[in-house]
Amino acid sequence: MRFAVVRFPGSCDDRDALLACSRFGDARLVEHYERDLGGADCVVIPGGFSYGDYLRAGALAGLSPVMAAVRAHADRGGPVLGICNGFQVLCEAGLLPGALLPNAGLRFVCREVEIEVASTRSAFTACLGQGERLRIPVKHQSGRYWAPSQVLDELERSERVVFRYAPGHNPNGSERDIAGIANERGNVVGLMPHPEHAVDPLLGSADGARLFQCVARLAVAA
Amino acid sequence: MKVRVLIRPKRGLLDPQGQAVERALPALGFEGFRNVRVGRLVELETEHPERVPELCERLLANTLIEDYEILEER
Amino acid sequence: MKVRVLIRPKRGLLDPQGQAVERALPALGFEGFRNVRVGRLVELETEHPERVPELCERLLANTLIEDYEILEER
Amino acid sequence: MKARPRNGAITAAGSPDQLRDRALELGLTNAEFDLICEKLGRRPNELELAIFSLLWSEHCGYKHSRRLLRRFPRASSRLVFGPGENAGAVDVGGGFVAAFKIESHNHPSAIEPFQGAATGVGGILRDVLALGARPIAVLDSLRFGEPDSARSRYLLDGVVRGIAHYGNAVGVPTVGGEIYFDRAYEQNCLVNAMCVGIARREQLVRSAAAGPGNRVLLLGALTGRDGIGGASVLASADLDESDTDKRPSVQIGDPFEEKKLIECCLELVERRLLVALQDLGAAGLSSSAAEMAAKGGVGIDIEVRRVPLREPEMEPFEIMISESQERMLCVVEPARVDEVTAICARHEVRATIVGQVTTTGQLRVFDNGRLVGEIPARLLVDECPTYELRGERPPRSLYPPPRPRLDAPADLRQQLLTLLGSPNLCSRLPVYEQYDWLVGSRTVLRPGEADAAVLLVDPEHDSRRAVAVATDGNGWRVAADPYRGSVEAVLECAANLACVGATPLGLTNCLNFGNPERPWAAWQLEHAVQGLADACRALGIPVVGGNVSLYNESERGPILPSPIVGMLGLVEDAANAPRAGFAREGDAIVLVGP
Ligand SMILES: Nc1ncnc2c1ncn2[C@@H]1O[C@H](COP(=O)(O)OP(=O)(O)O)[C@@H](O)[C@H]1O
Repeated sequence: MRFAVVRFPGSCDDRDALLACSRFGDARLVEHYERDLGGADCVVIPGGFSYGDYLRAGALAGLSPVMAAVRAHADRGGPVLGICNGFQVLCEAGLLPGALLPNAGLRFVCREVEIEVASTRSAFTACLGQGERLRIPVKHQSGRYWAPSQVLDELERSERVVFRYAPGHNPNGSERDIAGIANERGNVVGLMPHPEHAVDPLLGSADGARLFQCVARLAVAA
Repeated sequence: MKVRVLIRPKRGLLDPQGQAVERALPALGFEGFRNVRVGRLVELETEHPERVPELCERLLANTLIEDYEILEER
Repeated sequence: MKVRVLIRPKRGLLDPQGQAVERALPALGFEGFRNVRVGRLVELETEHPERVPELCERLLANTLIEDYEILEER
Repeated sequence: MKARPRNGAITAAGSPDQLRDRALELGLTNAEFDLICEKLGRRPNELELAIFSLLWSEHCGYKHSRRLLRRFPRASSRLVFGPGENAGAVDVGGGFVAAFKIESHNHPSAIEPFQGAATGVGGILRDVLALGARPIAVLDSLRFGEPDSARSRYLLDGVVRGIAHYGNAVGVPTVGGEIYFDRAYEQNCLVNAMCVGIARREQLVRSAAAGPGNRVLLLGALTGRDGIGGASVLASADLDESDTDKRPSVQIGDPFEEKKLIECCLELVERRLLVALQDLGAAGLSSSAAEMAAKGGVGIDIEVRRVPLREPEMEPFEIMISESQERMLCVVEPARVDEVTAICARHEVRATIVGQVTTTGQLRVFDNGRLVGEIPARLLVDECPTYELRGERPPRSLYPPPRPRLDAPADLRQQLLTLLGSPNLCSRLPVYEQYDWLVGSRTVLRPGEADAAVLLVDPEHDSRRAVAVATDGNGWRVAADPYRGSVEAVLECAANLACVGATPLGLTNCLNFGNPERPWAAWQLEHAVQGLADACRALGIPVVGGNVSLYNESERGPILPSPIVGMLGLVEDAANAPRAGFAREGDAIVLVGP
């Protein structure tokens, strides 16, 4: 499995994502100005503050050249994982529906939360159990998922809500406790919690490893 | 030419910042202020005012969640 | 009455947002935009428009680092 | 950039008396002004005077503390850099070095808490970066008035949001610190930030300029009129209600620019393209260039018209002393300049040749090729006059007694709950939840989990070598007995490290005190320094550096004398670092100690 981790100016968790991915395959960084993903099988858009999160989280990064390549990869059905700022970038770039608004509490929140696998119909959850709980940290200022209610209904109906915060764990006021969603094909997934920060029990939890294992296993099967 | 773009959260969308301001007001002695909304202001200078709507649509505002209004000045 | 308050970084002070946006625009295909400043917009309704300047001074703007301008509407 | 003949170009403005008045306004004394004239062999011009006033200020020149600081021990086989470099550094084994330093941003934070604290974090990150080390952790030590005052809550809220805003966005985890509340800090809060960095030993860079003909490059943000006169005004004036006069000096932090600067500098260091590297702090280009020149025993010429400006038409003196944030200065061999600027361009970091290294030993300033200032670098940096403190023990306590927290003996359960709920003991979770404490994939023990944070040295190679860090300081104990209170701060910090299984390797400190020209403050300072020094000797650890913040007073009196210490230790195997807290029902509880 070859992972590409996309780095924008201001990305912060790029090295963390690279480190996590390299546990499950080859991983390399792709810069925001590159137009080619170097034959990667899976793209990870990491967390951080791309372009300082100025204007709106993910807005400037969403327009950068590399995103055209990411879009093409997604259109071919290639797996894409947007984590935190990466999720914001995917929404801003129109690869996922909805938007991430400032947390209801108006503050940055960094804590470990529990999330539930709400759908196994995605490239990153196909090998997980429906309803399975994972312990994974969140850390963000704008993580409140929002979409018009028809869109939310449609997401739920088509099993595209991939992760939900477990009851009592919603850190930001997200609609319907949504922590992560997928596109129609299930190959593009965005989530606010940080699976790349949960791949080593020494650093807290290894539950996040499941997502990377899953996408790597699918690649072998394919 | 100078252009100002006013961007605000769409009606109906929760605006916690506006709410926080509204809630803080009475304690500071400001009664009778309603419907406080907090948004963004972008000012810029350009020779291409005709491109500003596109700039708003593509970057300055996220039209799913925000409305914008363009004010031109001399 | 509806009131709009435009709040922007004082001239002379660094405006990190405005600068970052201005520097990013050409690469995103927007040439010819200068002096981009990013500030805040506050909209509210009130029967006491005469108190809005005081409100700006005390709460809405940080007058150490921001200027404000009040636009009234009907 | 050719030097014209000196005579004629540099002329002092106005009459000798006017110039002297100017010097006094800028905070220099009569004797200092005379010394400047004597050493220069002429009267300085206004630009030179501005530079002197800043480099010979308390903030940059350590006039009242320099002699005292010599008492700190330095001897250690682990010491790599002691005081004198931008940050201290110790060898942590495995080919790695940990760089660390603590610094105050008290006065800027008391005026504008959000930006003051944010730029405080930005500044300390650049001190560690200047060694070529990757910043891996921030700790914050904070002091405010009682939380029942609206001003204290406003300061606390702004400071914490400011630290979060900056630290989170640059991708450096904030992993520890402390907060205390006391009335003595009501007007003058303390905001001390510590940064820890990690570098491969062979990758460290120094700040000493070398190689005449080498280019001097300015990296990072545009230069504006930030903090013109700020170092002297903001860092050493007593604060009072009329803070408004100091308004124009507020500086805005840009963590995005800093993040780019960090990644860019680290790549330049890794590729060994830099002869020397230095951050721009107080007094901006003047102090950075003068320090680089003085340390290297060389001269530096600066052409102010090459400095990229945020505001047009800045005066040469403004450009030289501007404190605009997010800038670094480096020395590069001419043949390497293109490579350096190409890397900077890739990181979207501005890089401009603003001068070059010379053999003159002088800091020379040119305005479009015209020589407008010339001062021996050593004179600015090493020959600032220092003063002996005249300490005197105060006859009685200077501080109103602390507010009682417990009523007369009530039932124990109630007392315990009162204590646990008191502002100085209650949980800090609402604060540290606003900080990203895990970015970097190094944080083994996080805030709230133990008495010290534990961070992996080299997560990329799966080694479990780690460093432990903590900060401590207790103003009341130091007020009661400056010597013992300071000893206790060091011992408590060492105990914090011991609780996570770490061996202490070195200490950094920030001396937050009142006006040293008052005998009682001088007395506090002297005894506190002696206490820190003796405690470090007893533990066998060096003091690797620090910072001094004096004149922390308001109309309502001085702050509690507050030396803050930050200690770094080594944990050979992070997997063995114990956390605090009772783990299992039925485990025995043992009290260890005398
Ligand atoms: N309290 C202290 N203890 C030990 N060293 C100190 C202390 N205060 C300052 N120093 C040292 O004095 C030198 C100058 O400090 P400073 O002017 O703050 O450096 P910089 O300009 O890099 O911020 C530094 O090497 C610093 O470590």
